[in-house]
Amino acid sequence: MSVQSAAGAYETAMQRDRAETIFMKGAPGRRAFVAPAIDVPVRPLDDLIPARLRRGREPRLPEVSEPELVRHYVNLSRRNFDLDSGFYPLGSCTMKHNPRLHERVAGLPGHARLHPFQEPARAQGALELMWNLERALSEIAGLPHVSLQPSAGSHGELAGVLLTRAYHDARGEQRTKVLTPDTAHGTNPATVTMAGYEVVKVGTNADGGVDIDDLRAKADTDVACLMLTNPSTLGLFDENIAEIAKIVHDVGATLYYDGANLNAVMGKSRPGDMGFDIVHFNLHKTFTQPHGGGGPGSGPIAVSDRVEPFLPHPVIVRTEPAETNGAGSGQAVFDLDHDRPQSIGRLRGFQGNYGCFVRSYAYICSLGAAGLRDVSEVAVLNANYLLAKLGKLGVLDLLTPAYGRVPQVGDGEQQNHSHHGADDADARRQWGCMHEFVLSGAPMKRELKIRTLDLAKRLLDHGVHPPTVYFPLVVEEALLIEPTETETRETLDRFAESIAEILREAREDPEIARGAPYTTPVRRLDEAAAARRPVLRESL
Amino acid sequence: MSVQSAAGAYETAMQRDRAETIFMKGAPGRRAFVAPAIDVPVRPLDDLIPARLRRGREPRLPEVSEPELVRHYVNLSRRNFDLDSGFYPLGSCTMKHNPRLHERVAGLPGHARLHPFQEPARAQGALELMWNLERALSEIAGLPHVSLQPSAGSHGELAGVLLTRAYHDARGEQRTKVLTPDTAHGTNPATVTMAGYEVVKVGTNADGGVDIDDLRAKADTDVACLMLTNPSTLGLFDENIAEIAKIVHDVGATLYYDGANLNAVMGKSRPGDMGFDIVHFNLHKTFTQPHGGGGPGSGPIAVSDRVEPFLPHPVIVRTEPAETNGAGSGQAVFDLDHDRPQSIGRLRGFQGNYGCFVRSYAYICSLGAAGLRDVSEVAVLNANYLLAKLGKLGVLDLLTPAYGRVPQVGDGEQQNHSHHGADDADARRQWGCMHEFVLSGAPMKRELKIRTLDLAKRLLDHGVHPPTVYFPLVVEEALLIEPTETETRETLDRFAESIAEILREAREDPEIARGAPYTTPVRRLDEAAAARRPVLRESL
Amino acid sequence: MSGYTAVTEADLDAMLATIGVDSIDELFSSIPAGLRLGRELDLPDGLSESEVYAHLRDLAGKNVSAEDEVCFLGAGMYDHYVPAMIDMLLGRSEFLTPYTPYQPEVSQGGLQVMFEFQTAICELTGLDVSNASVYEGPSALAAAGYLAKLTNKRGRFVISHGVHPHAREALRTLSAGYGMAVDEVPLLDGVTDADAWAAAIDDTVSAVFVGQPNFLGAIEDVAALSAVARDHGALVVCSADPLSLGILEAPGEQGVDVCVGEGQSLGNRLDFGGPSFGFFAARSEHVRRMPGRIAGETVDADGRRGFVLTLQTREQHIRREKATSNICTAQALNALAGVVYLCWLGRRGLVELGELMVQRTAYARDLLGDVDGVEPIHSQPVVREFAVSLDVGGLDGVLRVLDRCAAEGLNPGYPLGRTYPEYGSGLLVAITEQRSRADIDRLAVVLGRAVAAERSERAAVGASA
Amino acid sequence: MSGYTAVTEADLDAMLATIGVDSIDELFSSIPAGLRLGRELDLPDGLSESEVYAHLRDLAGKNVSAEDEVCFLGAGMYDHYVPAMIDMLLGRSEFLTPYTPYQPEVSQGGLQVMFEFQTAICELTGLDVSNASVYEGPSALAAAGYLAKLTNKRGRFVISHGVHPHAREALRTLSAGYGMAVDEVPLLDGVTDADAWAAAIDDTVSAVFVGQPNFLGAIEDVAALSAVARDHGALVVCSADPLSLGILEAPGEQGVDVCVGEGQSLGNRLDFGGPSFGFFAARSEHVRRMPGRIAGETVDADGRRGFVLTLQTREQHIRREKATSNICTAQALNALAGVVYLCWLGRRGLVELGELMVQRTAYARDLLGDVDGVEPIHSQPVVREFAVSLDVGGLDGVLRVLDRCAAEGLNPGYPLGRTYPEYGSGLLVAITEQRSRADIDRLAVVLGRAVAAERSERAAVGASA
Ligand SMILES: Cc1ncc(COP(=O)(O)O)c(C=O)c1O
Ligand SMILES: Cc1ncc(COP(=O)(O)O)c(C=O)c1O
Repeated sequence: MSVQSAAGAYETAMQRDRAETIFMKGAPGRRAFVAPAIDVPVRPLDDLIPARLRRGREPRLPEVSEPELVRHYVNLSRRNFDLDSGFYPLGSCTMKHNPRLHERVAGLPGHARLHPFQEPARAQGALELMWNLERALSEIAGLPHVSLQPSAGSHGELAGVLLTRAYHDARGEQRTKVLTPDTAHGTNPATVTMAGYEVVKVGTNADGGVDIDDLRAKADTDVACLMLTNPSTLGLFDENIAEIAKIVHDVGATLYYDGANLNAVMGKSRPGDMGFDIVHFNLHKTFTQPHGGGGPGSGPIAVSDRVEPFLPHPVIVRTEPAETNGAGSGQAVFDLDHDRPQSIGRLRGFQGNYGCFVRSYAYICSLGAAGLRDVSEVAVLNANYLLAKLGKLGVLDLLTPAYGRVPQVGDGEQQNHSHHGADDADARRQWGCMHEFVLSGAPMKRELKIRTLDLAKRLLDHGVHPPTVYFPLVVEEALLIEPTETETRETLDRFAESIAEILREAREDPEIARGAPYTTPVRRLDEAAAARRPVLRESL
Repeated sequence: MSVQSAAGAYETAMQRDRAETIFMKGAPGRRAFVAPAIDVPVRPLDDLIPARLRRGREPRLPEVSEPELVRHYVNLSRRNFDLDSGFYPLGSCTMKHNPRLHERVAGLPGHARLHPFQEPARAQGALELMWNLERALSEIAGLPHVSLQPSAGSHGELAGVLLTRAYHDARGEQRTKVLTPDTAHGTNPATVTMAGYEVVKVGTNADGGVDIDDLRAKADTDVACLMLTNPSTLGLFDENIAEIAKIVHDVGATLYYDGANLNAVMGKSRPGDMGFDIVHFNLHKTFTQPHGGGGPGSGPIAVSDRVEPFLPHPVIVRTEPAETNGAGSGQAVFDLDHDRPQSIGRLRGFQGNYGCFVRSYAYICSLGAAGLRDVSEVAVLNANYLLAKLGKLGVLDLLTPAYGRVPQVGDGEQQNHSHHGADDADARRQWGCMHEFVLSGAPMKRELKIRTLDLAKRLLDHGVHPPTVYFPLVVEEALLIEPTETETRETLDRFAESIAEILREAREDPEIARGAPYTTPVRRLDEAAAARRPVLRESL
Repeated sequence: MSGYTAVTEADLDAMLATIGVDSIDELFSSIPAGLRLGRELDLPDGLSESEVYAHLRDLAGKNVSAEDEVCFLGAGMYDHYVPAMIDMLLGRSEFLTPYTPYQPEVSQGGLQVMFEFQTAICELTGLDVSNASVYEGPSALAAAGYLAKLTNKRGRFVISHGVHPHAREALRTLSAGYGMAVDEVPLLDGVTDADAWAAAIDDTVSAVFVGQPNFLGAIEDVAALSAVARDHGALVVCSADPLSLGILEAPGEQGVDVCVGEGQSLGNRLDFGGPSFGFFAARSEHVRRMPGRIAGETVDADGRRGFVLTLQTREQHIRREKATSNICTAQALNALAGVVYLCWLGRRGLVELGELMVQRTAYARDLLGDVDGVEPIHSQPVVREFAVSLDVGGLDGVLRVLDRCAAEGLNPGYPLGRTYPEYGSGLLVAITEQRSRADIDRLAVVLGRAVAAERSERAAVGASA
Repeated sequence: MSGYTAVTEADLDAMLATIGVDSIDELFSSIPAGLRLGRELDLPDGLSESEVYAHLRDLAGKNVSAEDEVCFLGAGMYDHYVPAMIDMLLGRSEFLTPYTPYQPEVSQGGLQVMFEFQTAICELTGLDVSNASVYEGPSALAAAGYLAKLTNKRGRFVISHGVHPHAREALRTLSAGYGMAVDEVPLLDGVTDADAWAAAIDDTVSAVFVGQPNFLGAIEDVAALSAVARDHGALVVCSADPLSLGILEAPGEQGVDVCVGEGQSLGNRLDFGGPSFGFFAARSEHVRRMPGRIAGETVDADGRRGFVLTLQTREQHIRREKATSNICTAQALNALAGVVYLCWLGRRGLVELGELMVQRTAYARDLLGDVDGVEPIHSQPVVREFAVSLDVGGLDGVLRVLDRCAAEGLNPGYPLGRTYPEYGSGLLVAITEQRSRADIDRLAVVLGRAVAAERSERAAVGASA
């Protein structure tokens, strides 16, 4: 019997449990919360708050006991796939292991119950931690100044573009355009618009890099900024970055580094050294803040001297022991500086997502300089190994690497290759990438009649999370695969074999993939229907 | 297609993942642990520990990275059924909700990182907590003195019988026998033997209580003790308890209360008032210490004055503010008293399972006097409701209640019944119980050709944990069902319907139950094979 | 090698051979030599887990948290008790470690949580639709401004001076890009000056913004304020304290178009300011301009109920430069804490907690009113927070009072002078269920003592001068 | 009603009606009137979660834990770092809340953990079989005694005075029931006196017991001690520190029949003494007399590998009065922490950690040796703990020294005089990976200062006398 008919005939336990929201459970009068006794003289509510300002109809929140509540959410949690259960090679998201140490230290009451308005004198530990984190990020980025305030990558982007605007304004220049490559992540152009600029797309060349001629053509004095990620969303390092920086700087624009792909180059190459003026970090990617099902994140920015005056406030300042006037026994003193006349202001409340800072700082402390370099080296090693493994399994004919062909012997660069250790011709690598790579499912779609989406859904039945699909847009039927450094070789092998197995299966019966998934808590969901008649809340 | 054949044809995702122990994973050189640097001058090991005392071959522990380790155990955890996921009416085990507050407070460093040999002066919080818990348990048991030392119920039993021995020894009496009813839990007779006594069984009468005549016949001056639980393991309160106590005390023996069923009578009736001399508590049952897959537990004991001198040491003593000679600003001072000449000594190291004390003390603080009474009232209500519900579904003809028939109108006791509110004859209850009840699967086995074991296994496919089966031994094909007070009426209804559904299904096709379970991570396991050729460790 | 990576010597050799290179460096050959960092990063060496723990514990020890002192600080984030169950759920790998539910079939847990969250927020605010969370409170208010701008293309915002100062500033910062004018309306006896409000609003106004309760703890007459704005076709945005909404009329019933707010007080820790979450609810006509993720109901291939991310044509990954917002990663885990907290309180608990705060706050307000040198700043009704003025000559005096109280293990509140120069001697005092009557009584004593000490010292200085 | 029960008024009425009674009281009618507690229990009223948290936090605050001071206490339980991952795993409902795996098909997680635990303990001890845990260390040793008694029916135990005092006492207490004589063999220069040992052992001895390292931290020549006992057909029981077994020869290689021990140092918290776990491993010939749960491998109906509780004919629920032990609920969760900890350390980590302890302990021992008024108690090799004597005139002096050190935030160790009168001035000092060289240097300074102060004070008193 085919998997499909079996699936139809047989529901797994989870599939049998139909989705019931917490609003459908419980009974009037049930409660988990027991209120502390009112220990003060009780006064009539009307005397305290006039009835007309008070609530008419109370919110219809659920009424459940604590055991009901716990069971509901524990069982709900099992309907998620997660990183602690299996491989999660979601490209551009850096789904690396989340050490539990970070949850422990972030949960220490001295961090977790610290009020954001606590006087700096009584929050010295927090400010010292933020200072240390800023210094570490500055060193990693190769840029002198850091603001931890942005809440996530795209928030950092917005900060970056607003900084660019402030920078040009200060110089009395009115610029109107921001350049983004057609490979850019959606947040880049979206950010540009929110910052009041016009988006101008720059093309991609045959090597997957920025099309220099196109860039030259479009780079004029109306251009405020070029937003780039390097390695790009194709997982390739743009070898022309120096030239690109020159072109951009020559027209007086800033160069913005989207740091989502920083996991490829830590300790290997620094955006600041490449010529970038502004960098955002995704602490929830490179620095392993758990992704939480879609946040929280944190998107600190690092900037060059010329951009520094405009940084969001407050800024953390450190007074050296010497200078401290008796404030603390030979200890440096930290403070928050709000007096920043040229600052773009605040992007949000308070000092940013401190809880994320604690985690990422702990991560940096654990790894140290060598450990961080190791991270990028192994991240790149794992990606290249997986790519090569897929090649060895003959998968790359149906899933062709986008760009990334490695120049072969003869075309300079690789002479050393001739001194190759295990020197068998076919061991010579054909394809290369940084920490992630893009495959195109176009041939698969043509020959096997299954789409990248079908492949992704069938992977779910193999117990792995699919890669990012249909991004970047420049690649047809794209699969963006990022294994990260924390996966074992065995896991990469299993994944490669799953892909090969699915393609083999599809050659025999494409319906299986088209009907996938079968073993998940629910089977393939109708997203079109959801958008057609939106049901966005439980009806009570 | 029948469930079974579908099951054969179609494996769930979990079933597809075959059991692989951690010893089969990883690779030489992998590690999760990073050792702190050796920060002292390193000396040759031979100078410190002669080679002949040192290890020849290092233990072959696994070599895995932290992500591998986390995934292994997170995935393993999903192969358990647990109380936070579903109904767990395991009779005699009191599987009540485990509040997470208890894990939080037990984890506070002031409790969790307190060394057991910390000087009492610097462990006042711990000793105060233990003192408060002792006082609360004393009040609940109705006996003046408490020792928290025993590690679990059976450890408490052993303490109790050894106390009995010490008591008789002190009075120069050599007694040789201990009485236990045939309904007793296995730990009772096992304990008696370990304490060097001979076990003498006492029969059960028609009402499920102790056979008084048999007791009289066997109660002589060779008898050191009678061990009893009340309500009994049949879930019935022995109405003759006063008379039983008299018989036992008249021959100079002690009366021991197995507290595993205390959840039925908290704030309603007290063992001390019933005439018991020694009581053990199962903090992991009545006082909701999580069961942990088989521990940890805690088995404090409460005793009468005449047994007190023999209690295990140390004993917690409290010095009132008045008496304290400047020790603490008007505060009572707590200490550990080891100077107990008549003590039976120690049962274990240190002061007992303090971590469990913290949890159970928090539970008592949360509920208070009224809350604890509520616990027993609802526990008994839920059990009786479930029993009645099963009756309404016509299940009790195939699964007959053991004992527990309620005297009907006319036989005194229940006159008030005639004033019954919704007074329809068939609403008159036939069966009664305390916090749990026993059903016999004998008729089901006869008529449907499925055993209690098959019913239990089929329940697994319904997503609930089966009740305790084949205990107590006096009931053929026994099912011991304890819903606890923390379950909702809806859950009890669903469970009753599952039972009815399984019986209906079995009438059509008993093979389904006999082949069950189908949806569990593994299907029915061959326990006989395991015992025949024991494989007790992974072979490396 | 850290314990987080797994490449052994043997692995490395095998992997390099499979790839067909001799060394890891070769894999980085596309980085021009000149741009390679020829050295190790200038950072300390790595540490073992126990050492890192010790270091971060020591840093934590240099902070005075609400665990260490009796804390009456509020001003936007509140020291409410976070039920232990929430830590357990947030700690579950299944909630903690996945990312945005791009693959709904294996993300039903997270998606249903979003759907439940949206339902709870709609109930709380009395509005039709909610998204699944935005970053936090102040940026949520700014996001509402962007929605208004997309809606009516007008060029001016009017905001009450009672709105949280961080939110007012975030609105200015984030609307600067698209060139908005932002006018503020002052307060009168603690609430938005109705006349100035009316005067400030005309048909050029894109949206108006009000805080409920406002920064001084005072309850605004939102219905009245909305009416004025609606007459001029401006959108009404209310930034509300979610825990006050068990007591206060639902914004949706008061003519509000968009209700946003800071979600921290709903089961989230203080965390020195984040991460928490912002909520964003609106009337249904605005749904296609809302920012952020939205979960919707649908069915699977076999007809089972399920949930997916929907209305994605609003979002950056589909619409790119035409998106209604650039937000991508939001605050899913914090929103989970929020919805679990609301379910934990439950329908009655939300009201009971509100009433407890109202009663204790009234008690505290009266008690402090009787303290020498402490004067009320306004007479408006409040829910959980109130403003007083200390007769200590301005912000510096207030800060010294805070130091004196800190020495006694108590934090009396937020020094208003930091953000409201006009209330230079102001102190904002917040009450939660964790501040018992005994704590409040102690507040009166300790604050009274500190104010007295400060005054006599200033008197002394004055005399000697 | 607490938040843990769910019976609403409506539920109650419906349930009583279904049952066919008018009131809950009726359900208790089988309790004779005279035995019903006619009043509420004399206990305080219930509290809300935040209030209970505050109360237990205040109690915790009255303790000085290893988080608060630099702690060199050992003597059976050690302040090792517990990796955060273990808290996460133990906190997972799937491990925390089920009971003993009576239904193996839905308990494969717990059963496989037991199987892995047994494997790890066998590797550690060098013995053939292990059970899945017993209560803790001292009672584990007593349980080994019971196994010996069942094995050879002899009537006498011989135990080294170097075995943990709690274990020696538990053996006496728990063997009193079955009437065992227990003889102790004294120490000579810190280890079991070989001649006295030989003299004490004859053919009436059921089992002998030795600690490795012993209570004074000294490494015993277990092989030599076993040989004597085996010659007389006595079982050899060794109580070992599991974390020392990365360095010390495996008991299984030294003629030991049963190796037991306290498992706390393997990933378990101090918890003021419990819960932790005891391990129990033996030669295969003893397997059918072992106490406690044992997991075994088998297959399911489709041939899949699986695990079950096995050899249950040993156990109380099957064999009742003929059981080899009465143990039922053991320490499954703590044993889980133990096996995860061992896997976290891994094959190399176990050895590295052992070497770190050996080196730091040697350093500390030398350093303290140079402190005035501090003398070594023995010269034996040690792994992680050593005994010194303080020239302060006995236990009271030592206790005052502890008080002085405590005032400086340091706990120098265990006052041996509490359990070894012959070492009235003794101090037992333990080192873990959490005690850095800096901590050890501080120990030398602080202890030195405290001893000096105590001596001068005694001198003064002496003089004035
Ligand atoms: C390339 C790239 N840029 C920017 C972002 C936006 O980051 P965030 O989701 O933290 O806002 C992402 C992450 O989704 C990304 O992959
Ligand atoms: C009736 C009865 N007595 C005694 C015990 C033994 O308690 P423990 O498992 O805590 O040793 C149990 C629990 O299994 C029990 O149900």
